[in-house]
Amino acid sequence: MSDPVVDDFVQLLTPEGERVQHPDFAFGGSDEQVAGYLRDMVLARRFDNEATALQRKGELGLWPPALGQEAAQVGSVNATRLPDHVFPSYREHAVALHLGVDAVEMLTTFRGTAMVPWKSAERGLHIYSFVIGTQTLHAVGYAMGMQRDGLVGNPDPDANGAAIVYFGDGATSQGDVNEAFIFAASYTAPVVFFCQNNQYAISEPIALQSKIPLYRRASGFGFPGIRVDGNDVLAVQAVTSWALQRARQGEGPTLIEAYTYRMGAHTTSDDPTKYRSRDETDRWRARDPISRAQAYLLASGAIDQAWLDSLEAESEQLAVRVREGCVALREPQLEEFFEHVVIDPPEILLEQRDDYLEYEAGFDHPSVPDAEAAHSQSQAQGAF
Amino acid sequence: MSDPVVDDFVQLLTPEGERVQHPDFAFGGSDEQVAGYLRDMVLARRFDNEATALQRKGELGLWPPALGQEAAQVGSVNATRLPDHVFPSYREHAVALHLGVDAVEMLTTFRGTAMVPWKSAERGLHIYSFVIGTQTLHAVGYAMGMQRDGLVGNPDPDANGAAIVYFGDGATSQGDVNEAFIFAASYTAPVVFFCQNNQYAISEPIALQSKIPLYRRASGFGFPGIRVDGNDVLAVQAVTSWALQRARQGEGPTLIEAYTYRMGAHTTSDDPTKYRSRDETDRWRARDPISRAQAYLLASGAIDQAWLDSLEAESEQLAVRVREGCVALREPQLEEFFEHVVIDPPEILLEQRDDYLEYEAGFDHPSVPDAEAAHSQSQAQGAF
Amino acid sequence: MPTMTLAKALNAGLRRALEADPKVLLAGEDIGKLGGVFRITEHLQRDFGPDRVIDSPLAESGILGTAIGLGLRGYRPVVEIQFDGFVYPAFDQIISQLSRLHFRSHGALTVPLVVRIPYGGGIGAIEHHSESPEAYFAHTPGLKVVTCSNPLDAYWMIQQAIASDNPVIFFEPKRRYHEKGEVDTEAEPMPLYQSRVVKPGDDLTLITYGPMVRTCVEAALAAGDEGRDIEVVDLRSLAPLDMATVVESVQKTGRAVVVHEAALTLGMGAEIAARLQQECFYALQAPVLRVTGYDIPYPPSRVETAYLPDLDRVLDAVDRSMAY
Amino acid sequence: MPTMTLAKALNAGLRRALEADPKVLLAGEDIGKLGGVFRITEHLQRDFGPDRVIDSPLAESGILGTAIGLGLRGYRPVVEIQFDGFVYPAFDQIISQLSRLHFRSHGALTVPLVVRIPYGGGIGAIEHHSESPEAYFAHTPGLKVVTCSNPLDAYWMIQQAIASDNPVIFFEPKRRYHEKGEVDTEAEPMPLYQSRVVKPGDDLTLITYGPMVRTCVEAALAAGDEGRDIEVVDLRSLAPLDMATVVESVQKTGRAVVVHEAALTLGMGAEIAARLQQECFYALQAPVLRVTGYDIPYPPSRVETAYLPDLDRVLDAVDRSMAY
Ligand SMILES: Cc1ncc(C[n+]2csc(CCOP(=O)(O)OP(=O)(O)O)c2C)c(N)n1
Ligand SMILES: Cc1ncc(C[n+]2csc(CCOP(=O)(O)OP(=O)(O)O)c2C)c(N)n1
Ligand SMILES: [Mg+2]
Ligand SMILES: [Mg+2]
Repeated sequence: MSDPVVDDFVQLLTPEGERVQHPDFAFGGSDEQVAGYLRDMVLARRFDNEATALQRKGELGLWPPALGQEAAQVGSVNATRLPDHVFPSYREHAVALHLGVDAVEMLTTFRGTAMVPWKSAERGLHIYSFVIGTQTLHAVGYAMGMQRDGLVGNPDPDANGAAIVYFGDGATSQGDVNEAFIFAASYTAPVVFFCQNNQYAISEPIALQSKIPLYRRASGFGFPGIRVDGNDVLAVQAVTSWALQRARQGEGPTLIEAYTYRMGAHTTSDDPTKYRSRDETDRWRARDPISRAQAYLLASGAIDQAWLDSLEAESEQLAVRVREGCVALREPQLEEFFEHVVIDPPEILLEQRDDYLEYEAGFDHPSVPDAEAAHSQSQAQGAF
Repeated sequence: MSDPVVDDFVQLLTPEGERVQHPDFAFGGSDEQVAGYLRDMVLARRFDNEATALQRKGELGLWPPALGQEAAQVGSVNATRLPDHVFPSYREHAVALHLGVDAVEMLTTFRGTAMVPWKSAERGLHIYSFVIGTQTLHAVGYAMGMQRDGLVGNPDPDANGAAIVYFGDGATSQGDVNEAFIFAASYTAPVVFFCQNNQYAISEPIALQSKIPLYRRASGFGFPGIRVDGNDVLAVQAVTSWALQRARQGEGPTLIEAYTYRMGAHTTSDDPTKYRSRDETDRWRARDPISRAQAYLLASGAIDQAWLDSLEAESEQLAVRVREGCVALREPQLEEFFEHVVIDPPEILLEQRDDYLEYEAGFDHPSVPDAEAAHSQSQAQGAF
Repeated sequence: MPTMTLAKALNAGLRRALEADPKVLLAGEDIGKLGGVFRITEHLQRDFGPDRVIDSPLAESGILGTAIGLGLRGYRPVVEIQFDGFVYPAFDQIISQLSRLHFRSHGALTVPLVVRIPYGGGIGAIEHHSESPEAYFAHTPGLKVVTCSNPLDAYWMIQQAIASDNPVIFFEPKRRYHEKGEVDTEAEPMPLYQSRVVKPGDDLTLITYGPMVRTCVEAALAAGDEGRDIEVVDLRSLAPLDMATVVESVQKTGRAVVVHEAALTLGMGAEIAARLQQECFYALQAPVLRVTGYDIPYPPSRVETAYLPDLDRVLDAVDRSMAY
Repeated sequence: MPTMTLAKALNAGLRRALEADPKVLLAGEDIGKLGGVFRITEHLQRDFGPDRVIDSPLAESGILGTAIGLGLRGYRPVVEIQFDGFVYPAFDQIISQLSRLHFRSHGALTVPLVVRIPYGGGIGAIEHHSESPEAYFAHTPGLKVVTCSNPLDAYWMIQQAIASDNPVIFFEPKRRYHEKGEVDTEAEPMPLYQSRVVKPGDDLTLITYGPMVRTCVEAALAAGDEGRDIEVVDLRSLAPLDMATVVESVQKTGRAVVVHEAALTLGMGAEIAARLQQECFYALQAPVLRVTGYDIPYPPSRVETAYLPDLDRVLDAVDRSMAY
């Protein structure tokens, strides 16, 4: 990798799959654990590819692929455990899968059959956020709540917890993200800011948002920032573990910049050829997060071809389930969406629902998209 | 001064009035210029005291005193010249006076006879901003305009210009201010961020906003930050000149933290005894920005008692003019305020004005505040 | 029954809420040591500690966003926006997050958060300190918006808002902070989202809320001297609107005037007029009139008494309606 | 006369504005190299350079705030908000600064800035991408708010908005971006703040704007088949409202239905109904009805056709009004 700006990141596994030493960080887990990460990554990628394909077939309105960012997501989420709480952005499919969100349920938002229906509390996972950066403040507030609940700085480390929040390189320009840094620093909140620098915010290269490495932003707010090779699942796990540990012990926030690359389009409505070269994409393909973990595990003997074959079979099962599950997703009815606008729906809202139902009942046919709507939908759909 | 956090600031004139060397900065001006600064500071303080007194007498609704911050303001504004453009916050009375705003006109906003009526364009001065931090973005945008106008990086330094924007320590927590840093860095905009750290945002000490020195915020955004003794007019002038010069030459933004102290209340509705000690205030009184400049000039022989006497006479004249001018300020009529809502008032708005005029004409008496309104006004007035 | 100012009633209500539920937290600029610029939170940090009465960094979006996070963690945050004009930096967190996290999660998430906003003019303040932004919030699905007009309501409504699992925008009529009234701290309060007929009458209905309630009651009394029997409805809740109470009144009187400080266009009066002309089409003997702030930014304080609806302007509208 | 899509008409209008005045600048996320997510600014950076067609960091408040600064320096910035749902982070800069710098300075400062916002639903998008926030802006003194419904207006109105010295919020009906129409690029355009009767009729007035104009025209044509003569008014300007045109129509027809995608409560329909019931009190033979989005956040796309007003819902309201 000739990119000079990445010389200062933490790497524990080279693109070729060789483990290397770092003066400050080491991966403490076993090869078995690494095999678990590989499995997480492979399944996430397969899921992601299926979803992209489903969008192409018109079954989803939109899909934001996580392709290429699997190590950043899998490495970091594998450093969490309850009572940690995770605040994703909208591309953390590998994170959500790892935390037990059902793969088919994850599609509902993008198929347009639901908002974001996960029962997050059960899994320590907040719902996706689509307004860039907003969730960073939620994470800080949540962490302040954990402080008040006595989950920080206990002698028994297992009693401690922290929040971790995901966001992109582009998000770092939002006021909210910077305010999140301020509140976190001010209250020494137990939170880890996990920024996946995938080099682009839609078409905009990182240089437009920051001329210096992003991890250095933290120093101006008075807490540590660190850059990690985001395609190295071991390094990501090690660095995130360290940052979460600091947070749980009461040492406050950390900013992690996971240096990675969005190998796919921003979303399925995007055309990346307009703003980046094939050369660049090829260069990053050589740093694929999955192949290096696989190379390492094969070399170490922790896995073999049979293991990979069975993982492939598992992936295929997942893919089938996702394909079948997607088209079988229940079609919602508008009246359901009057329910959770407020906790105690007022008369005025119930009247609107009843008016709607009465009006609908006046038709013999069920409400279907009309031709005109379907038409514009296919042309303008879902840019994001 | 035993305060450990101020060891790293630029100082060229000690509280006792002795000039000291700094490895990177020197004041290049003459003693005559320093005498000019002293005059600016003395007049500004006198004006400020008069305004505070006028508020006490009920002639102003509110006044935010600049007491103690004269060196920060006078030193910095004296580093500007046209075509530089200045964006104040709401406490930069010394800046505004220096740039030619009429002292009596400055009171209109606080007497409630006008919004912010300065004809700023003539003097390179924007109007006051009361929503914290908003003006920092305006300054960056203005600076981007100067870039486009060819006012940056010309071989002839006199042809170059920059924007300078004032804000407080509390303001640094606002999203807008941090976004201003990002845009300025991204576009290498010719702008100087001049933060007067007067230790408080109303009752909140600086430690709540930042645990590390504020000037270091800039490093995280990729441009220089520097802390200067904000009560040392020479150091402020030197550091601001340097930062403006950088900006004009096309080297981009600088953050200056002028370390100072709000010797008065936040505003006339504030009661600082609730949140800070007399001790603290006394300690800062010993660092008064005016006495040290005066001590230096007297010692150097640049001024003498006669000079000071004549300045005192000039101050007294200003005070009289301000007192008399304030009460003589024209009372506005509501109908005037329908005029500049939009550039081309629509029928609908003119009708409202006419309705109002017709309604008013129905009374024989001129519209006067009624007893009830006057009552609540005196009780709740003008906290800010 | 104790007599207290509206400000003290809020303070007492907040205190009782803090006592009643350890999950209740307050946050905002200067609310701790200083007790807030209006002293609404006076002594609360002293008595409940800085972990429950939190001085926040100077950033409204941050205050709202972190309060949402605290709410997601099971707390019941009550945040103070220092002045009406400073709520806009927090607008995105309120509109795109607070108002719809419950909806977005299909009911799985609740954010029991109260946003306290001192609002309105009449106190001789400088710009941005006299705004009436309630319509922005009342237009937003998912938010409840309420406002008190007297110490009794202040005391109870703030506690009810805090007890509600729904986000509530709580507008406080700052020019009435120092007005006194009796506060029954024991009796059962009326429901939070219900309007109140504060003065009955048969000839015309004045519909108002917050700071203008007193103005309208005074206007109604003055009109009474001229033999006109005016009914005054204090809306109390702006979202949802308690239209049943309003419609019942207008069905009876046949005439309605809506009064508020906010600008005319798309102010609360627009919605009320729109609904009344529909629900009382045959009962209305005159158009619904609106007495409001003009469609200009809040002007300098020396002309605010001319800008704000007052007794005379309300009576003028009453005359116009009666003469229709 | 060229035929083009609404999207292309905007692109052509922007191009002509850039050509006509070197002070015109465009700024926004992804508007440069990519040409915007809807390609409205396609090729403009290529042809006018990155100093005039500026890719902005991902921060809406920053985009608005710096554009205000550029405006103060004499430029005429046109900023793009990528989607309706992302305008809220810029709300403070729009409400407390942009809308009132002219007022705050007693007319000394002008900010000739246009905020382009693709708005509305019907494109199968995920949340925050189908909002209709126009009422927030129309409620705000100092702002002009306009919206186009067809390629001809798109072409001219964007140029007129840019030429105006006043800040203008320019709403673009994103679901109509790909619909085609004739664009006379030479004829004198009609005034920017004037409404247009797009279909005359005597029995009832449909009042609408933006994406719903086509829906209402289709409804009017369908009603025509049943012998009803419906007039359709395209408001074009939401602030100021051209009430003269609307009132004239309703004086004639005696019946009015307002149609928009935005939520009912305090949507544009509220203000129009409030004014009509006042100005056409005796002419109205039925209450002004409103056909709008429901008072819920925009729902998932699979139910958006049920959520959005469509031809049938408009006809249903026409029936109800006629039967009143
Ligand atoms: C406030 C806001 N502005 C704009 C958008 C539109 N948008 C969606 S994703 C995106 C780019 C985000 O870039 P980054 O933060 O780097 O995350 P990535 O998509 O690369 O994961 C933009 C501009 C948005 N969702 N929210
Ligand atoms: C957005 C916003 N929030 C709150 C306020 C109320 N307020 C006025 S001044 C002030 C403190 C400002 O502190 P700082 O930035 O340090 O400036 P200083 O007053 O010390 O000069 C606050 C909170 C405001 N004007 N604007
Ligand atoms: Mg990115
Ligand atoms: Mg300060």
